[in-house]
Amino acid sequence: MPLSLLKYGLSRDYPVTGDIPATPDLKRSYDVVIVGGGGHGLACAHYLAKYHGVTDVAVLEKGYLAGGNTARNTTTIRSNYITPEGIAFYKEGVKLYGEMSGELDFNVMFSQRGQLTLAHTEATLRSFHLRAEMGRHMGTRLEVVDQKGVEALCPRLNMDYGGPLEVLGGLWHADGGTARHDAVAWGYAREASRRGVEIHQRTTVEAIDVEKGRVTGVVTDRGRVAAGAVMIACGGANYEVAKLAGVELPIRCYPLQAMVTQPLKPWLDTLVSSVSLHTYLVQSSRGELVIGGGSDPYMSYSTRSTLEMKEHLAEGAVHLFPFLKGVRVLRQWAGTTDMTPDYSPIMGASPVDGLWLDCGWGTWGFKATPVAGKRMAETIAAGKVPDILAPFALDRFERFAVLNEMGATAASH
Amino acid sequence: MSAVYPLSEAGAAGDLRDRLVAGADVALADLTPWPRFGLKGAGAEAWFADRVDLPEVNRVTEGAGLRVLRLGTRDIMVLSTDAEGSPVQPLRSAWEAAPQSYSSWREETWAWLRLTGPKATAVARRLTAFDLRAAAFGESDIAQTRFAHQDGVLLRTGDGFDVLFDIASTAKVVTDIRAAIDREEVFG
Amino acid sequence: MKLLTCPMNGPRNISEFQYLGPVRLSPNPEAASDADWAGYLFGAPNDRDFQREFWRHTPSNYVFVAERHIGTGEVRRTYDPGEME
Amino acid sequence: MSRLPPPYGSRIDRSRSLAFTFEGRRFEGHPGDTIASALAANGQWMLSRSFKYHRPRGAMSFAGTDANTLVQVGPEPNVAADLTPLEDGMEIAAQNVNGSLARDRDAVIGRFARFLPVGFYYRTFMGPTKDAWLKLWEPRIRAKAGLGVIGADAPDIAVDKATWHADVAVIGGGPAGIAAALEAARAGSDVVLIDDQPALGGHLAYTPEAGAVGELVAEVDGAADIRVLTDTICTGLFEDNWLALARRDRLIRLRAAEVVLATGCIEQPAIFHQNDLPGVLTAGGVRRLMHLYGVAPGRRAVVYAADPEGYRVAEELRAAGVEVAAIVDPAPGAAAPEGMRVVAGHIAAARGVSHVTGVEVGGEGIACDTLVVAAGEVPAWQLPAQAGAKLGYDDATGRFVLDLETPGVRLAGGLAGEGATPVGAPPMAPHPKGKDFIDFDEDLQVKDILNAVKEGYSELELVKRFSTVGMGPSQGRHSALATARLVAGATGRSVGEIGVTTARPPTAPETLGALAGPHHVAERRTALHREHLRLGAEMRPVGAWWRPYLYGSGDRSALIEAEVRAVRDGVGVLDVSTLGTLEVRGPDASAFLDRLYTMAHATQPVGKVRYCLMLNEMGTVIDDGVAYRLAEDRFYVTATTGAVPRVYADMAFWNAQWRLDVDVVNLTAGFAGFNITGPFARDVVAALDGDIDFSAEAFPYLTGRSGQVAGVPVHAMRIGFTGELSFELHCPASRAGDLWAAILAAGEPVGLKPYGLEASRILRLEKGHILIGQDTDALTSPEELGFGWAVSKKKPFFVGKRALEMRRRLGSTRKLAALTFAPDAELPGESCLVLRSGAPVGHVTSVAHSPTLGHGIALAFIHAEDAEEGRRVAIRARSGRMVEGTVVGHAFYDPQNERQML
Repeated sequence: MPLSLLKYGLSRDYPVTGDIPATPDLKRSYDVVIVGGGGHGLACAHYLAKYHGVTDVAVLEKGYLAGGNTARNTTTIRSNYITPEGIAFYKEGVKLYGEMSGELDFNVMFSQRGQLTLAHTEATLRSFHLRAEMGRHMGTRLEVVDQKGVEALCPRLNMDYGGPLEVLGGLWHADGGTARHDAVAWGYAREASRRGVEIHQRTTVEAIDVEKGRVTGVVTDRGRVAAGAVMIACGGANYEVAKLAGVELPIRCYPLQAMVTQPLKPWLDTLVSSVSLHTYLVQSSRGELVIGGGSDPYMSYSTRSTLEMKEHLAEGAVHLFPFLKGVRVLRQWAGTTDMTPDYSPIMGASPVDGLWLDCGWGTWGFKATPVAGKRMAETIAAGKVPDILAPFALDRFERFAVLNEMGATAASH
Repeated sequence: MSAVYPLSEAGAAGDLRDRLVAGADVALADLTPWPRFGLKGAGAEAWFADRVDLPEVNRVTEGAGLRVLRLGTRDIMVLSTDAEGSPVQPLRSAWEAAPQSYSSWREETWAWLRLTGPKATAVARRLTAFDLRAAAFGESDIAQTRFAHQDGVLLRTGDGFDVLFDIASTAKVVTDIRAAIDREEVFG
Repeated sequence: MKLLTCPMNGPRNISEFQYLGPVRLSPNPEAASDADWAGYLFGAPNDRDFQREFWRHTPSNYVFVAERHIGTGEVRRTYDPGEME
Repeated sequence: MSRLPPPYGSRIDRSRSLAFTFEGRRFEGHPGDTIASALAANGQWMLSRSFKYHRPRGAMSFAGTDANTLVQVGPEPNVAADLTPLEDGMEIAAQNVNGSLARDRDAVIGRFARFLPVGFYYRTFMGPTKDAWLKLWEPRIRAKAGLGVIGADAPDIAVDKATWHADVAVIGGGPAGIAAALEAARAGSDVVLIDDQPALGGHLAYTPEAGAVGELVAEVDGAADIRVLTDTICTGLFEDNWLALARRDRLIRLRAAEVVLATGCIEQPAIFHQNDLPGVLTAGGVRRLMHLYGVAPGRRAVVYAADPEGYRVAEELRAAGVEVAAIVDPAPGAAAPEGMRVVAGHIAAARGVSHVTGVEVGGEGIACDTLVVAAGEVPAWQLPAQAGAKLGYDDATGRFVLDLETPGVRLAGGLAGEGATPVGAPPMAPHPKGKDFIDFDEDLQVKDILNAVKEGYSELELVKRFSTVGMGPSQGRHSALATARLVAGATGRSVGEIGVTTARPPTAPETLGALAGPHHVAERRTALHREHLRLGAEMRPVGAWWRPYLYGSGDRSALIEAEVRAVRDGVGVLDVSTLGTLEVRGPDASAFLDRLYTMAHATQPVGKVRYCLMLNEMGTVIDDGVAYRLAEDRFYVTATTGAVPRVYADMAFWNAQWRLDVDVVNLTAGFAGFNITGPFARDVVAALDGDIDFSAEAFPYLTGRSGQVAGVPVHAMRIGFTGELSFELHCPASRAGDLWAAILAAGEPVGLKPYGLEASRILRLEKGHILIGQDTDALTSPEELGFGWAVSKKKPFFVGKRALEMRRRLGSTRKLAALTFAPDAELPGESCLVLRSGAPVGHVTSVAHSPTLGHGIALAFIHAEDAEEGRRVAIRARSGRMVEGTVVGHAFYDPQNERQML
């Protein structure tokens, strides 16, 4: 037992740390208002306060802290993207995850046990090679493994030799992993609030005030606040919130579902995903198998689970690991993803001065939490977009400078 | 010179012929070689209207060795009610140059299986999510739906069903139906 | 499983259908500015409201229009594209 | 054995015995027993060790809703012992045990509980070194995680899945459910009645009034339109009344026009020190044990009667011969039943180490071996909540109340509030010694919930996430009410305001196997599948299709090279039946193709074959093929194998908007096709009987002819992928055997050789033909492919035209180029990067060693400025070494295209 726990056993009363401060009264004005108290918004607040000295910040959260996609995602962290722009960005994200527990003095349980993505077709294998080559060029740990390599990394996998879903090879991403999603948000919230950032739960933004092309404040259900800058980081609500400022984002919302099984003694070390089966599995530190896959097939804001997605995920899981047939599902859930046309986020400036966007995170936002927070903080503090974010600008669509990450998220978030 | 269909001896799924069933509770038969003929296009309705008793969309009319299927306003098809199909061939020969009517080619693109017997419905419930209760799916109804993982057409035939579906998937469909028959025996 | 009522085939599980996305009205390609055309290509109504959408019933290959509320899921009406105003 | 005599034990068949083992010890039970009831009958109450502190645990409710009843049965993990029927020969083991169940070495963890406060893992395990978590702590924590063990040797389980429909589905076979089912059946509805127990009756079945069950069941049996599903749990209620019914390894999906929920209530535990000890039972648990399984819970019981139900249970215990040492009633001044003692107050603690030995009430100790808890119930809110019910709280009854307004779903019985009685709310102050458990799955005590709130996790969802309350296998059934009360008290809000966390399916565990259903993977066969096998083909899956990869066995590269040479030097035949084929017909057919493809088809003469290039609206190339104009109003159009389902769907989609008079059929499965290619191709086709003139004059390149060949109706086209003289014959699939046999016979004199997919890929690459999807990606424009020639400049509209114009103005920095390599050079692999000044500018899309040319050839995206003949580009091979390719401005093989024009 680590010594750091001694204080709990030795003190008479539980020594309260006060991770999450109670929601204070709203002030009339802040330098920065962040709309959305999820991982991204809280991370941005932390970096603003700690590294840029910007502490007059309010994070406004409609529901409870980090209750949107931060709470619902399946926590994959990876950087095995295709474009140099994407890899550079997500690689920094993985690095920041490695440092996060120390940065926040809060154990986010970053578990870097690697990600193995399976190819059942030659086309998929070809795309893996492209990722591996790009990854190698950009300095990430990424390699294509053959059938023997797959067997070595995941000995209990059904290779389906000679069958229609034969595993032809895999993409081994040693940097891939998971982290405890809630802890990431709480750690950022705790650190940000210690430096003076105010976190307002149950505070809904109802309007965004824009005067002469510049944002001046937001109207909430608890009153109006003036703001020097406003950042939108609301996950599934990004489209609607941006529209309050007259900005129409090229975003469509789709539900994304996942499920967990009852706890089992650990047997699966890596995260395993299959592009063809649209299924991935990872075993959590509680022993539960977390199983996810593709988005629902039609646009919706509904977070009601469907039986058909659960059946589909079970089918994929049982194909990959036939001995799981008797394992029981414990819980399924859904979140709302904000998908962009090129499967890449929208970060940086909006047509409204002082209104910054951290949107379009679709199914891949969790892994970017620290890097998006850090770089958006840099953006807001300096009032301009750093180079690493430039490719993700909103205006890329009208410039036709879309990013070639289509398919990059297939079956693995 | 002869036509070869998947479940014929030399056909693509010929190795699975023993999975067809001729039991008392349930039978699965291959009718793919039975004659059938269909037309699509703006002229299809007019051409058939002169020759057969045309049903409404998604309904069947039956008589004189033919079943007439209306799969769409401009999509009409006739199925033989026996292996010889004598009334189908003359219809087909008569078609040739009718304006704006085009072969629907379903005798080539579709396989045709028949699942019958007292347990046919119990088996079919394992293969389709479509509501098979008599009140929802009557004698003369057509269901264009999914059956055994395939898009297809489902008809009522006596105490069972005819199903027409992608001919290239015959081997898989026969395997899946046979597995459902086996599961009916195990699980009831 | 949600039900969707095909105007030709009646109510069916929504998995029998292919979602073809919101009905988007193309501006005149010859007259539209690049920005307008990009807006047509990449933009989409995403409001929590009824939307007109194209759906295809795959077993019958029939495409139709549905008015579906993307917040509540309610389908108000389905009809043949020929009836679209 | 402590069995009670009949009529106790209505469910067991005493005439037969079943032998089984638990933890290696041999036991006997009866058919009708659950695993837990059989063990209890043998005095074995402890079933498991708890998740965190490894405390002894057993069944409390015998209702399948508990935590801590999960056991390992042979290879099957996490089996609910109090729900699963006992079977002969079962080998049962406890889970989460280090050592043995009785002497669990990890039980020592419980002593350190005070050092392990709620959420402790967020505050530690980060040192001493930088990667200590990953290297040191995580592996140790992982080793302690999980419950049951899953082995790869788990036997295959037969699973079943079906879909049912009904007018009315009634969930819950108790009195309320049976009444609802009978009423619906009388009104003429087709009813399915579902219950999770082996027999109908609900709570009636385990009361002294159980006799009434028989009459109810007889009435149900007599109703023609009621289908009864017992042993079946409704695990989810989804949109439009789509129900998941789990029946062991079966999943029944049921669509019902109307759903009646009558699943009753869930008993709640009371909160006191050591409230988790085996021997602590709920009132319902005791009743089930006695009435259903004929098991006496012990010899001497204390009954905690916060709910008046406790008094009735006390009477039942006495009637069964169990001494009732005391009734503990939180309400002061309650009248004692005759011959019983009532103690006013709350239970402070249970005594005992691995089983209850007594209780502490108001400073008094009362010895007992059974502690029965009647502490109130909550309606089973999970299914109603999934249906959209709102949850409130009634202070008088201490219950959650449900308000459901969703059309097509209604509540009956306990869910509708029937039978609720006032309950004395138990105290919620933490016991000084803790072990006053709120959540038995997660070993959470009162103080854990309160401390979570103190840390700022004051919203219920945050309490849940920080403490993990409700996240274990019992999913909050026993913890939700107590948690809500604690959080309400600590935050000054009402219990109703706090409520419960979102109820998510499944309401009870369902197996992955049943959800997945019988194994299915799509597979398609061409008409000649068995013929290829006969010819010795190695078949490989390509998408859903099985295709010949090569013919023969032995040295594979030699076989493939021989197939390539046969085409170049003689003649070969490839089965192209999987090629997408469509017939597009109607008065507007050519106008339709003009809108869909980039080239002009309105002006295409009948009998001509024209290349087709399809773009999406972004101007990206998504498919190609050819269109053969059969008649003014008929085209035979090909599409790539993988894309044809989408092309066919897109055609329907676009025409829903364009409203042209056109009809499309997808002939892919219905038409076979054979490409006869090589210098002697004409010798083969000319030798076939038929009415088509295959001479060079009568049948020029890029034309089509339809007629009879070998008695088979065919469309013949002079097109090819190999660069050689080629004829492609397409025929109805049912006649493919005849045509194929005729072709093989006609080709025999000139050595015709069937070839497979791999040779075909090399042949096409030698000719520089692209494969959409391999040599293109999600943004490839026709210009980048050098396909400007295939894009009409005259047409006012085609899909993607406007975007293409925009992209043209913006320019592109890459081009797909043909590259050659020195004969002995190392070849880059597919997807290797093309570097320019060290930066990636493109990648290799296709590469092969050309048997015909004797050197390596590739297609690659390179920088547009390098796309001139003779330029050299740098590529990093898989080995990491840099290799050089030389740009050629033409097809590698036969640059003048003379051979295909023969």
